Amino acid sequence: MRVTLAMRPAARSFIPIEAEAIVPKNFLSGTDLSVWRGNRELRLDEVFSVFVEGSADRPEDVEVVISGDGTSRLKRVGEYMDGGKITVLGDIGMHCGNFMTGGTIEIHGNADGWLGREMAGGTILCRGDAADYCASGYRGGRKGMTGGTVEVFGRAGDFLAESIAGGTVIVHGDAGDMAGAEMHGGTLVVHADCSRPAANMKGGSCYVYGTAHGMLPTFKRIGTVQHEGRMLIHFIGDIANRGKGNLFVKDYRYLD
Amino acid sequence: MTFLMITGRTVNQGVTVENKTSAAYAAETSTCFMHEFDMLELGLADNDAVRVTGPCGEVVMRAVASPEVGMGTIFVPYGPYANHIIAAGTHSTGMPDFKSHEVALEPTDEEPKTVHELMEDLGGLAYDR
Amino acid sequence: MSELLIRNACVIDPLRGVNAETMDIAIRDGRIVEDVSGAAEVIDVHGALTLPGGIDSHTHICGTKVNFGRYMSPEDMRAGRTPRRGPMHSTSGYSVPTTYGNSYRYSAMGYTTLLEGAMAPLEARHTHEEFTYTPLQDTMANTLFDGNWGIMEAIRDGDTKRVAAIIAWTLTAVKGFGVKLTNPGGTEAWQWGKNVSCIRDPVPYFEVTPSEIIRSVVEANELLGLPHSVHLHCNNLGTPGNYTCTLGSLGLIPDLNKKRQTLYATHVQFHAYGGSGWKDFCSKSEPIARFVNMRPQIVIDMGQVMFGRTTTMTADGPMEFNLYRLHHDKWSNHDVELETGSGIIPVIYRRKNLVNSIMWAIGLELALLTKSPWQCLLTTDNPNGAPFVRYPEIVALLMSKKYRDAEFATVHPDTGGRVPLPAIERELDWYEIAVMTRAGQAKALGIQDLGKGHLGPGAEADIAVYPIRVDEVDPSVDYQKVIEAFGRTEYTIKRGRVVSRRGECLVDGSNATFWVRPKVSDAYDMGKDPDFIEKFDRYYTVRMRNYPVQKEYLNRNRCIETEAGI
Amino acid sequence: MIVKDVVCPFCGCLCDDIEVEVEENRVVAVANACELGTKKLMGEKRMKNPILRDGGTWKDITYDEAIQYTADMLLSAERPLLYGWSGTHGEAQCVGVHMAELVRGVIDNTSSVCHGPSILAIQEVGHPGCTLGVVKNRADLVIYWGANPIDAHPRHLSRYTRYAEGFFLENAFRDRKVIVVDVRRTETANIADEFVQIKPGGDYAVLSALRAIVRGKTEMIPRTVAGVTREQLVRVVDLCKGAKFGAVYFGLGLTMTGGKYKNIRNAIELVSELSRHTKFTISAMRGHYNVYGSNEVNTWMTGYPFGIDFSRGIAFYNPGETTAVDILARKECDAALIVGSDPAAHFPRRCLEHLADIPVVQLDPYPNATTAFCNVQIPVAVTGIDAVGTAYRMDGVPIRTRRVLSTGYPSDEEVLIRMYALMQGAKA
Repeated sequence: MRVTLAMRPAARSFIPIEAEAIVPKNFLSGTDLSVWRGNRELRLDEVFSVFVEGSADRPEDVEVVISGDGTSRLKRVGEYMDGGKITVLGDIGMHCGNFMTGGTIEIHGNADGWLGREMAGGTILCRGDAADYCASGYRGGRKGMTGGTVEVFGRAGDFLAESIAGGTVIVHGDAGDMAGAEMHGGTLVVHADCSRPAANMKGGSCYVYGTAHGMLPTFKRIGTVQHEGRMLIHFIGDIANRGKGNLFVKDYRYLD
Repeated sequence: MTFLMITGRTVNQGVTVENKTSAAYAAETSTCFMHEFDMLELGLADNDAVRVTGPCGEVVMRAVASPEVGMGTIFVPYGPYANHIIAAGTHSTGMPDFKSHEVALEPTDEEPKTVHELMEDLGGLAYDR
Repeated sequence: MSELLIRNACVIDPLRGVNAETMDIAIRDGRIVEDVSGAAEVIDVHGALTLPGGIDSHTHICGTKVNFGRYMSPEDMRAGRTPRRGPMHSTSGYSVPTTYGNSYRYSAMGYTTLLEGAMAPLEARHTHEEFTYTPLQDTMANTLFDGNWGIMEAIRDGDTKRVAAIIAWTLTAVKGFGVKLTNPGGTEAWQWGKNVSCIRDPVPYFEVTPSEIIRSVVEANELLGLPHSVHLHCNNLGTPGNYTCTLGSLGLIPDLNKKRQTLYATHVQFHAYGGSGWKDFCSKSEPIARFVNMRPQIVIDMGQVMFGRTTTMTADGPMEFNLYRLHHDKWSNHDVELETGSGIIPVIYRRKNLVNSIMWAIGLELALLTKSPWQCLLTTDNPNGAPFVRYPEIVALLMSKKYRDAEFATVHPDTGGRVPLPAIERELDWYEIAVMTRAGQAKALGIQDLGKGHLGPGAEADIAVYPIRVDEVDPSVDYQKVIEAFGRTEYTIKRGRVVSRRGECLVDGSNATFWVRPKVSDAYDMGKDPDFIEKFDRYYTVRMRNYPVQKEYLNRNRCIETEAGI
Repeated sequence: MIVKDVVCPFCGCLCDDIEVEVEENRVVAVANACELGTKKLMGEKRMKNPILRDGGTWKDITYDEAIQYTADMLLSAERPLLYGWSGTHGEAQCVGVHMAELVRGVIDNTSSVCHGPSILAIQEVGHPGCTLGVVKNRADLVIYWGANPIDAHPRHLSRYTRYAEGFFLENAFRDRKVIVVDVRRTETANIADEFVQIKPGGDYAVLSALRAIVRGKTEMIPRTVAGVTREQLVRVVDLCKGAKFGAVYFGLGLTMTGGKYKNIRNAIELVSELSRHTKFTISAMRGHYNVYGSNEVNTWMTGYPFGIDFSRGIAFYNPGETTAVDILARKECDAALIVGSDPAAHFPRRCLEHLADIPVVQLDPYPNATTAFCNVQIPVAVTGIDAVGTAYRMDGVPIRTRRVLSTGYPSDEEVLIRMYALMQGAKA
């Protein structure tokens, strides 16, 4: 089954639309769903032109395609998604794929903050950039992402994979400040530069194939390792936090 | 020349903060405190006008030498002048970079605007000018 | 004039010795009366179990540390969120809900009176502000005196009357109800990062011992004729082998009051531990219960632990730091100048954890081994042992051996060798549960004469009607029905109004705050004592004139005046 | 007439020993207060009556009209923002929360641009703190980090630290050491026993290094960290470990710089680490006299200290998303009620551009920068001058302010209660 949601032009164009109902599973029982613009409840078809092709009886067989102007203000798309596929032909708003446990979300444009927050399984592919707190935890600092994969082909913002405890996050471009802060498990890979990686880490592995700017002084240099054809410098830390995580960087600079 | 702009509290800002339409408040919050060597370099004397250009635009302030400020840094009391050029991004924390903006400085003959003028530039309407 | 008649209520009213008698209850203008006119509104409850409104004699629901527990725990707030609905405001939180959350959930369980267990005098105004937003229960606050400089100096000088005078002035100033000692002396030592190990350890600088503080404050409490006894959180909470310290503390207490106990020892579960360390940690509920059984002057509450997550919060700052070093989660501490302190950490009690399993057993054992239900009241030290919404499960555990056995089968397998619980056959009955959840509390707090905790004529019409018939349900078998019934009343009636019906709160409510003003002679009025005033203004950071809580903070002001013997 | 023990409604010190002289219902002299408090207590130039923007001019309106305008504005909005709250009393803040809940709006207070990051840090690791009197009576070491009390909290030093007498200190001035950590050599740095000058943006690294040194890992620390020598870091740690009672006070130097709340988290974790060796506490230098009260009120009523979004009925909290600067900069609200603050003076310009586009009502005694963006401004009494109410000091101690003048102005609470009643009526 393929559900196409094409956004209609909206009058109050900047109020975000919370659309946690947009999860493949929900379309198994039709398209009579609600979304919210601010404090107003709207029918799905007030916001989108809805087209359904084919049918399905399990989420795995549902693909939701979102398109149109203004998709960047759609929040919470794919929240608690457990199977199927969501494709966004453009940008997506905050909290896409929160608490996701299965299935695939593919975003052709950029993703706003908190992409895949507290994700436990499944796959998110972001072809553009991801904003702050990609694959992070929630306020209060417990476990962030615990499983699944997030792959960002552009850049990522600050606090990437904050508090990550499991799963894999891969960013092909640069990442911002505090990538992998409070990390205690899982794997974070940044293909280009980032700043202050793995601050306060307890465990897990963080790879920076570019330069770690503002490298923290509390990581203990162990030596060098070969990793997928690259020579990386291996650190253990964060010593300030009694951490036993692994940080691998190609190059680093202290703020001395 | 580029500088790191830090904004913060001063006694004079606090003393005038409940009277924001006063000349004293405008004077205090349009002061760009800097190191005397930096001023020399830019050819600025105390109270000379200086154009400060930040990520979101430019504003004219008055330069004043201060022993508290290190070279390469300027300090501006909290207020509408600094905020005229500060970016609204918060790194998704709610808090803008009030203490870490790269700005460019150049001497100018223009006068600093009044608070009313700044507000009207952004679409406001002054009440008791 | 408003009148209400509750018909066919199956009443258990222990303070009047009523045990499951079917009767009508007449209410006029918020009080229970002999009869009402024919114009009265009538509610027929068809034989449902009807009890005086529940009273929690030790809970943490309002004030600085409770609110800090909320403040630091956005993750806790993600549970229990409800929107505004009718007269109900929105709520958030599980272990430290918002004030409305506390009030609505307690009300749904039939609770109408709550005692905040620990209020720092300097921050009392905060507690009273939150009381205002706890609309469906009457409230009162135990006031902390454990690290009070003036009191420790008076004790050092051997002047018990001055101790009483300081308590009298402070209670009056901060609109407090009872006297609380939390880890006496330990909270002052903690302001140097130290603690006292037990009751014989002198407090740094002040050179008085916890035992001197306890004895002297108990005497002062009785000198003032306060309705409640001293409310003690013993030293050494939570450490293996602490039961000897607890027995030592309880052993200090003479029998000084004919009407009620002389000491209320709170959350004794946390103080009934054997062993020399965590490895040989075990239950010592038996010696504690045996001791309590021989001492009518002592009342305890359970401090039951239930499995799951919660937030611990207490004035016992050093204990929370030790807990933090075990758990390595977040830790807050808040020392209060010249008075006391507090600490907060989140915890998760797990069935798979041997120590947690033993703790769970100890609370139940205390309730089952204490012969008189009037001497062991039902609490979790909310939210320390568990959030109060777990009370119905605790009631069921006490009423059903079968339920206990079923639960016991799921705890850490080594628990059996460390606790007496599996061998205890006792099952409490409805009457005993009524004692442990309202009548006993009213008596222990000394508020039965104010019309609390019973349903006799003149009593406040605080009533809980539970959707269960005691003649049809066997609690030892049908424990699930007990849990459901105690979890949600059919009617909760507060001061003669139905405030909650099947879990929905129907009115915005307005509570009353009970506080105590002991009348002392001029010679013992600390407000006129030059030495007291001088020290106050030198070492506090708030002016003495700005310290007292104004009457504006008391929603319905219920002042209890006592004739002090000083 | 002299009114004693007046509570100063300026900063988070909430000094309550002020003496105010009143003549003919005007404040003519103020004793004991700092310059900031004196100026506020003697404040002039109040707005006389509510005003309404009418195209390019202002016209006077009645309180009734202004209140009705506000109620209508909030009821018709899809995502109203109710912002400010730190410059008013707790009782008004409570009404504000009820209003936000009723209209399903977002309520945020000035801590989002002040110590909001500190709250985010506390939510991750907790907060070992104490009341100010504990520090005054005990602390033999005080550290000001990214804080400049001489300018921002002028009496903090004399009431609680450097110049305060202390019960357990024989000669407090001599026995108490003060360390100042800052990127600027401020006036406060000049009265310190030890000044640690950090390169801008280096606080986090320095805090991490100190934690490692406290744990005995000195050898792994580079020779300099953000401009601070290893020797000085070791000296600071020795001072900390050698203290009987250490107190850290931090300011916006940590909250407004890169990493934001992670800086404070690191500072708190340093204090937790030091607590294994000696007594240590840490506290934020809160700005507005009642910003902490606003956090307290929001917390007991909604569960969260600031940045609460009721759009969906239940409280949702996510600073960075539900905070005022973000909402305005992203144009995500369609009306604003401002109480007890002046966002136009303190927010980046982009936020102001949106304020210019939406209806705005402000409750404030004075014309201020935000006035220019208002559709309606309602002048109110000033808490602590002509209105009473509760305020929470920076350490959480609640104090009831006093009234020194009687004016005809309604308090914030009175105005808000009337708005709330109208809105309740409309919703019912």
